[in-house]
Amino acid sequence: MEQTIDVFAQLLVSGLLAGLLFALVAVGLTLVYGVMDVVNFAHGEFLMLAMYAAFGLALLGLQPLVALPLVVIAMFFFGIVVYRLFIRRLLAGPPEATVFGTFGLLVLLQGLAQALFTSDFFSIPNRPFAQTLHFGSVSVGAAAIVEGIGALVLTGALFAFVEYTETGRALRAVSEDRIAATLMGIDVGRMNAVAFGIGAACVGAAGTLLMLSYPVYPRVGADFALTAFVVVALGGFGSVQGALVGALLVGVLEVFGGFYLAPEIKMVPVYLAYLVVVLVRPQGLLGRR
Amino acid sequence: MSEPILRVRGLTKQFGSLRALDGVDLDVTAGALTGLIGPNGAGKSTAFGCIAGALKPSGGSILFAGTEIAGMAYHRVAHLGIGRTYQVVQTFADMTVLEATTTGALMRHPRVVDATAVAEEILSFVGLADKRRQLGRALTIADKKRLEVARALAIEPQLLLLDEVMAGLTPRESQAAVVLLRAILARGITILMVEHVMEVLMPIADHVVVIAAGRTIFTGDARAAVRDPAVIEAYLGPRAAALHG
Amino acid sequence: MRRLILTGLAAILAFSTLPSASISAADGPEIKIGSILPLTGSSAQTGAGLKAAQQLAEDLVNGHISYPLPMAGARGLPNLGHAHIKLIFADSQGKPDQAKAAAEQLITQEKVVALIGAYTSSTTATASQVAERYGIPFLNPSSANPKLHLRGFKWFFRTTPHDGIFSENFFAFLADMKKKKNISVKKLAIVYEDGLFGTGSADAEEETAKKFNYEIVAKIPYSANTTEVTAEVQKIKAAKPDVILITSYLPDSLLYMKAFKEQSVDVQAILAQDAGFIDPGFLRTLGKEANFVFTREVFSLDIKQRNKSVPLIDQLFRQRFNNAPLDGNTARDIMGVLVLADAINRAKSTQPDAIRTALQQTDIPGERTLMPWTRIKFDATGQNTFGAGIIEQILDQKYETIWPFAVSVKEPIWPMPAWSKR
Amino acid sequence: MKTIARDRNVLTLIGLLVIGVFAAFGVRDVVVLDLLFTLLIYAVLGQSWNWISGYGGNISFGHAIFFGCGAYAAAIATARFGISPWFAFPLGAAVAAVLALAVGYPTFALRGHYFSIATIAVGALVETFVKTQPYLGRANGFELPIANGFAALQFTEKWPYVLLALALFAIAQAATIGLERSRLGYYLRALRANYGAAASVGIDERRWKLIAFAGSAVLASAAGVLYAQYTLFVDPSSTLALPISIDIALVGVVGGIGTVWGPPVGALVYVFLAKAVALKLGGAGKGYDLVIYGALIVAIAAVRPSGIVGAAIEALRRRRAVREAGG
Repeated sequence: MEQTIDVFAQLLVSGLLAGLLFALVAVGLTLVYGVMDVVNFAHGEFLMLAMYAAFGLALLGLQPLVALPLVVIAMFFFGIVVYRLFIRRLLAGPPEATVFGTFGLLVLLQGLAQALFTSDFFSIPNRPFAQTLHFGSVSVGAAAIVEGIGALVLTGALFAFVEYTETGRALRAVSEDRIAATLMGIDVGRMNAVAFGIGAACVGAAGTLLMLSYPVYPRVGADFALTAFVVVALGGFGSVQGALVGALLVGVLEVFGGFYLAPEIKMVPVYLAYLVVVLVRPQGLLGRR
Repeated sequence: MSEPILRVRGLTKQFGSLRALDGVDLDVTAGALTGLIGPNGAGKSTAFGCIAGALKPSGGSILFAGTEIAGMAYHRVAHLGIGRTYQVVQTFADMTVLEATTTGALMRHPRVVDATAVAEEILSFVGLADKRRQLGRALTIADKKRLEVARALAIEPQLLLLDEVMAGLTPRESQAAVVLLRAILARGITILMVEHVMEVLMPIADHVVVIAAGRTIFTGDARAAVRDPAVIEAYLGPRAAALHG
Repeated sequence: MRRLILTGLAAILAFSTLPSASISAADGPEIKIGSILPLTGSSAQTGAGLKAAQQLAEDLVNGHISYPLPMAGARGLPNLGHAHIKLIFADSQGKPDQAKAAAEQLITQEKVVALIGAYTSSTTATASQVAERYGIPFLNPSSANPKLHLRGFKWFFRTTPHDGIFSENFFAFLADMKKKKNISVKKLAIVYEDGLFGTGSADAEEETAKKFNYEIVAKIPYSANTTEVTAEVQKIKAAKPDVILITSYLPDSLLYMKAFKEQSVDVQAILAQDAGFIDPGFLRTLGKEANFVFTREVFSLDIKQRNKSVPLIDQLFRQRFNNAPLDGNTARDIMGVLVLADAINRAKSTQPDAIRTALQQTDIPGERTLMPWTRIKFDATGQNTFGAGIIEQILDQKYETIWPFAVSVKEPIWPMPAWSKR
Repeated sequence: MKTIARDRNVLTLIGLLVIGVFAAFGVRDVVVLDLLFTLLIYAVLGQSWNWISGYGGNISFGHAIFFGCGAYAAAIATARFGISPWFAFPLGAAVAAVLALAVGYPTFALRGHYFSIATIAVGALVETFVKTQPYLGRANGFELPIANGFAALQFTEKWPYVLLALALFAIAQAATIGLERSRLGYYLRALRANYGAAASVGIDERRWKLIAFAGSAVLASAAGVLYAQYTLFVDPSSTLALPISIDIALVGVVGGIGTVWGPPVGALVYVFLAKAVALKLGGAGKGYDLVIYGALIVAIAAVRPSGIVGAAIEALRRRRAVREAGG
């Protein structure tokens, strides 16, 4: 019996930590959606680029926590450039253009990564936070703790930014009513660019932290992105808190499903949860409207 | 007078913390033209959306020809016989005038040939026959509004909801529109018409309902409405006064 | 519209000016061998290495420098007037239907006398079907699916051991260890990625384990693109196996190793099927945490103890392919071309029947291969039954060959120390 | 004028079919016949995608699962039941339609991306399911038992396959021409243009899109049956996996969404590109093929979201407008 409880505790903690990792990837996606009404299907590929950047900096001797601000800033500008050159054009087209356009970007970025870096796996040498921490019967990797803290800080910071700053208020105004925001003198195009930049910056932070525990390769983004889409839909498109809650739910569902049902179908409860939420409460768990 | 074809009682609609409708009552007499007016932000379009089925009301009752339609799916309301136009025109951009009207007619006539024949007739009726090959997005504002009317008529409604069809028209176009409205009434179709400008309704409306701040403040004859103190206050008085009124 | 056309033209120009790999031209009569490889698509990187390896083998046969390998330095095929062999490559895109089309093209248009390929088991399956229909010998140097040779085909020959043989190696190793070190192993956990590779390995392991009366306490498939394996590892831990048999690609192998450590999964040994566990990233990422893992390998430079040409061929290959070392796939494909050239030479003819007969009579001693095999000799199904893998253990962050004992360079450490004591 | 344009579609189709039949009988070159078969299958798959994603405006990233339904139905019918693969057409169609309804029902009442994400998720689920079911061959897949003749839907020559693919292509094109003229076609176009206004004329988005999606799934499944009988090998990575879905979407997007002739044109471009990439860049081991496909989708999305045929139609329409204004 005691053993069962130990296993349960371990699964719960691991599931929550996995969920925090998903939250890390998902918050940027949900912000972009909230403001622009666009699901960036290339979000995972932005994550991949950030991971390559963090890996490159690690080779130059900058450990991820040091490289973090650099990658975040670089990804912010990358996001703005992508918006100005590409996403802006998509918004002018039919609604499905944003869906297949960002999907094309996904294929393009994956191909470029494969052409430039080959499909080999790279992970940073002399990985920091490699030790294991024990809390009673529960043990976790130090890297997972660092990543979890990073996820909480990032979610909190983003939430505070959106709620309490001037730009954040303008972003919210755009996300609530585009036309009204224009009438209020907000430059919607600029806000879109800022949102896209911040979305990319978030994923910059996520990618850098992820290098603590994961190798980078061209398809790495795709492995995380599908979960991120589900997380965002569960939590409510556009809701930062929702992304956190959705991510924790997905993490726990996946781990418990894997153990108590069968490992090979551990994603089934996650996707079923998505379909059920979409059917019953399309605005998501914490979504408005 | 006969039983009203549409009877709305205590209609409310909440958007988050904003209460857009706070108890709207209105009756629409069959075969007549009823005007729904009110100052900006009074909740006319919201009430309109709730009746048409585009919005789910938060409370209240909407009885159409004896059927409760509050909260019913949008397309089902159309099947019951309520057609509508939009304040900001919503054309099917890539369709020709004929195709867009045919789309409406397909509701009662599943075969495209039959629906096209009906659509041709309606386009002649609204005066768009010679433009039936043009794309919806290439029309003038006045013609786009006519197209919306044609599309709504194509579902052969009992009740036609018109949302500011007169707005933005030149005086001559307005006159033409009035002629069209009379012709529609002559076909036995009831009209509920939202207008911001009261003068437009005066000559044609049999009754008007005035709403302000989400409530019905006046029901009756159009000429009486302009003399009603509550209506005058709502339109001219300070906003604060309207809220208390 | 014009912009679109211009973009398209620019794209076409851009890739028409890129250098395309040249096919080595030879003088005199040529004997065409068709090679089907995944040159684009998801396995393109491996395909490029295999192409370079086969071209190296082609040059070995056509060249004059002799190595202790069949046909190397023969200046073409002596029995056919020193005719040069010429490989004609066709792209499978890693897709079964394209592999089939490639085989048809090579046979009907290029009039090749034999086919070699096609790396992934699914493409080998369809390409060899075509060869069977046209009656052209098909030599498969590197697909491991244990069913490929059991289809009753007349024209199919496979030099490489399949998963069944590889997994028998594990159990032979365990038996040897029982004799040598008196170890006691009863309960096994099988963990595998649910793709073609993992499923094939795991099925073979399960079958062999049953044959040798081991108890399988857990059999856990998982998707290779998972990002989290706590549930799987908890299941393994609860099953209390003596040995874990694991088949993974790199990212998932790292997840498992980290989780084994974090959850203190202490077993006697972890036996892995190459792939992720021999990727350079495995050691680079895990450092000393990777120590004591056993992995099956197809090839190792340690084979130089038996055939001194191994390091030389490795050098030649590095020169051709971005300094990449010779590995299990490339070494097997070099052997494939050499075996085929040897058979055509002995056939003294390019007639399919003659080549097939010569292939059936192939008998190359293990010392004349790059591989740890005892010999190359096909059984009635066309399978070389003398193939084997080797087993390496990571000791002091280096892969050391420890089995078969004949080519071993280090003593194995068994059991692996508990995670808490490392 | 409209009638002529309609007839033009029919005439083009008849013309292509005549050429196709001549090619099937006249051409002996297996490579050309193989290309032709691949082209026709991709054209059908692209058309299937076009029904829901082009006309319906709901982008599907999981279309391979319907293709897979047909391919697996053929494999199950022949390898497990030992019955004629002709039964695989209804079997695959039924499973594909049920899957389509399961994906579409929760998502069609919502905005487009819910559907797109669901297609990726369900695609992943189906792949996992097949990979873990011994009865479905798991990752190993099936080699179809060798047989011969019309009843067994297997031929030693290629021309019968090409003819069958041509027939399927003809059905797909004719159905699409019919779709454009039908109530469903009008409704899908209306929904895509403006779902609110569409509802106001009584169009039930969920109902009509489910019909379109089920039809689309059935079409893709039929292509899957032919593919399986042609390749005689079925496994998850060649019939169900995400890369196949991407190929299908690529064909649909490139040619022109929501047009009758977009998918065949897209298939032509795709098959040509795949061959060109393999010839020019094969062996480099780089992801250049992905770069080119990705760049193509990106360019089309940014410059001409209507695709090649869409752009051509727009250009024609403009020219006609200029001519009419001038005359």
